[in-house]
Amino acid sequence: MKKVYGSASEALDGLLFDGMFIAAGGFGLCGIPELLIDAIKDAGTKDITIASNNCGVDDFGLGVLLQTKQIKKMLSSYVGENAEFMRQYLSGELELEFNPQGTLAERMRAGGCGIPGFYTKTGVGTVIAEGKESKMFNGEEFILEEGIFADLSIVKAWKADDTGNLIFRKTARNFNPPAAMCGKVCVAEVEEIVPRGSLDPDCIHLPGIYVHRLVQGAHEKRIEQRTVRTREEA
Amino acid sequence: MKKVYGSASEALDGLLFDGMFIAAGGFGLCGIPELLIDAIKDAGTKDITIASNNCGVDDFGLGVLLQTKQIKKMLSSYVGENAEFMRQYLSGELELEFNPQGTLAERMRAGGCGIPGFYTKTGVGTVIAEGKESKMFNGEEFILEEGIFADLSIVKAWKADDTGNLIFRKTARNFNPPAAMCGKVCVAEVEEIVPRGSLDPDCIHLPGIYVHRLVQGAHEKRIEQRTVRTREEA
Amino acid sequence: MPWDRNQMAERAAQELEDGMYVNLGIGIPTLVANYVGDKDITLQSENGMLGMGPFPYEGEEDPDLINAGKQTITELARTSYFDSAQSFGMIRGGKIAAAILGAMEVAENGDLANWMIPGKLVKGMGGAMDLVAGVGRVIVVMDHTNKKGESKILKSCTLPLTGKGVVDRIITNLGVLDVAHKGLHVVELAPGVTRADLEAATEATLV
Amino acid sequence: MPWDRNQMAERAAQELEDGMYVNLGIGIPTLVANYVGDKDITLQSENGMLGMGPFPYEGEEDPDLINAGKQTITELARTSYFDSAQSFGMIRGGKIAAAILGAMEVAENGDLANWMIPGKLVKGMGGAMDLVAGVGRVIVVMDHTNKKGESKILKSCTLPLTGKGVVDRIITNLGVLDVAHKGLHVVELAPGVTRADLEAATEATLV
Repeated sequence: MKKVYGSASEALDGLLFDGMFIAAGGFGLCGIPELLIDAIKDAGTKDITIASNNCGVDDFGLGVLLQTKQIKKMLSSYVGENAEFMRQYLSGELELEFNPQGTLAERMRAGGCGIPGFYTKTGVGTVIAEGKESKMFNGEEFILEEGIFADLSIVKAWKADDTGNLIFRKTARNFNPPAAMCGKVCVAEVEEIVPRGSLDPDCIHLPGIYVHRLVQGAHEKRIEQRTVRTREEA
Repeated sequence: MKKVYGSASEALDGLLFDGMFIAAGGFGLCGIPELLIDAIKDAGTKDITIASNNCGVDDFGLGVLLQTKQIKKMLSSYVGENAEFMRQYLSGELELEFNPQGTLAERMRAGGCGIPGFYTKTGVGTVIAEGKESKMFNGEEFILEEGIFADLSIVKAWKADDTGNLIFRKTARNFNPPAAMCGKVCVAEVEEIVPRGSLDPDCIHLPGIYVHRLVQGAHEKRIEQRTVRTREEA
Repeated sequence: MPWDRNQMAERAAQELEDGMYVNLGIGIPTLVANYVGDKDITLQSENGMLGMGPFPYEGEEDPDLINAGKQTITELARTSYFDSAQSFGMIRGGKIAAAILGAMEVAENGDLANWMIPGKLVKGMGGAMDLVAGVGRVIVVMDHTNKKGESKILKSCTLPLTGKGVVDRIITNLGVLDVAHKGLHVVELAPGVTRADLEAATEATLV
Repeated sequence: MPWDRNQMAERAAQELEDGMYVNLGIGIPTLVANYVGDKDITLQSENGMLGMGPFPYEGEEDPDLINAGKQTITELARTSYFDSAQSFGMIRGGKIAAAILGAMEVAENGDLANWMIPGKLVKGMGGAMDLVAGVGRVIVVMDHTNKKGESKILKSCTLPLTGKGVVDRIITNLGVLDVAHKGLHVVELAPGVTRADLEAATEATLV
């Protein structure tokens, strides 16, 4: 069963449709599936709902799908880096459902684990709780959050083997595993595909069972906020 | 903040009390916290409730706490390897709450993640669903299972660094990470403690934040069912 | 002539397609692994492993490497390990394409009983309830009748259930049946077994 | 003389004890890391890291290594990485001993508002709601009054809440206050600040 595809566009072939629901990995511009995002731009798929912690910046990451007005709705925790996002949102062109960051991550993991709902303290007594069921456990109030079940997951890993086992690098792991788990189909882009047996089986971050298609490519990996200390400070 | 203790008994000092609730890692006899179990035997703590997938065998693992009648109740998915277990259970000396294996693992993880309840399909329409709330999601019925919050977690890992970061080996990982997460305090026994910086930070299976005390020791690691093939079959 | 254990396993192996991730139960289902041929099948062991290999050579047993039946096994080049919460997450989440399991009873509505006999020693359901609730397709492989010659395929189960309406296909020594609308659909008969033989051995409604 | 930003951070650092795992918010809370001295504190970055190190030297920035503020950082010998579900699992599960956060408003009942101003651009709560709901102890560090000189410590919050009844301690330029029964308990005054000064600058009830 061959999982490796020649390009991001080939890896998405047959999976895209207007009005679809996509879960995307990444935090800020770190660990985002940049090649797959560009391929979705090229495909011109419309009215997409995307669950992703952020929405990129104006000209990189999911921001490029805002420029082309392919996104109908976002489920995110923070969208502060993106002027076009704010313009579309304030003009009513774009829907936005704020999710607390941990709730968003857990909703993705829950969907991938066959859990349609779970209770959390996060957001109790805030606007996030409005319209949601609540329940007392041990004298404390919790709200019901639902699992996310997406049509497609797009994620970015560091390395894969040809069976789809993935490893991530440092904080580029972030939302990628939970996002990968909650889609009917998951396409992963990686920096390097290695032969099976090359990765330590005790250190696979995401087993290949979650990964249906793979593409290898060169990544820009743009830095959003370059902060440094000078040698003198050391 | 020193986490490393000289012996299993020292590592448990002050943490044990009659009637307490312990979550234990391990599957069968694989990856069980054998040194800590023996130390609990020596401490003589009584009326313990234990969440553990299995209950060891008659003379090894949690089975030794059955011999000494220190266990009041088990939360388990399978207890078939243990004659003394059956004797105590059938005579009414021991309480038993069967949990489907995945439900038990998820209940431990949920407790560790601050999730007091989640919905699952597992057990719908069976005795497991009796007395539990159910709820429809998308036309399908799910039952509510509650997070496990234990007084103490006892787990076994392969290696630790002195900050408590743990790595496990092969299928000895099993219930250890979720069990470690759901206790107010977690004590881990390991085969080797290495200096911080020796473990790959991308391959830590359980971050040290979950691990309060550590002890290193020699492990018997008994094999429950030695199955082999002969060279001729190759 | 009805199928023997190995022939049932061989027939069950036909259910598996290239690229599938599969969980095999104890007993006849374990034998299915011998008949997958060159199909690219990855076996899950629900205690925390994908890519289960064969038993080790004598002297190479590793106490840290066992399957869900607690037997020593080996790893493959594709193998990955994970914890029990993740393992059952992928089961519950429908990532495992199929489970091939034994059974004590199956009912015509797909109910499955394979974990306890009241009044006998109860060992526990282990991962069976999670598997039947979660995997994409549940295939039961078992003898058509019990040792007394009574049908194990019933109008409704008499034993406590493992799962309600969960079975998709039943493979027995007599043939292959699918859980269908209002009864079981006969997909295939073992060589020499007639429809009448099957009906005689089956309590459930055949459609 | 009231405390300046660095003195507030220094005072906040006194809240931290040896062995604690701590999450520091953006702004003054980030400065707290400069004052932990030789205490063994492990900093969490909620995007998936324990053991956050300082900014990298120029030329050593790694795009795969950022903090929750999207700034390039470094790792330490104790560092571990994990995914966002695990990261917020440890936050929600109470494994993080303390979060030190900024605020727009705090009420005397412990309500906290620090994520949105209606009518202004809304950027999102990020991980703030999870942190205040989950961590063991929530410590707010902020100026006592806003730019117009109005109290940010109120009888009840006017802005949409980040969390209800979540704040344990407030450290401002004027002093230290604890959320107590029926009001705020004055723990400490900054040098030269009198109780009368504090009362004049505070809308909330002081007990």
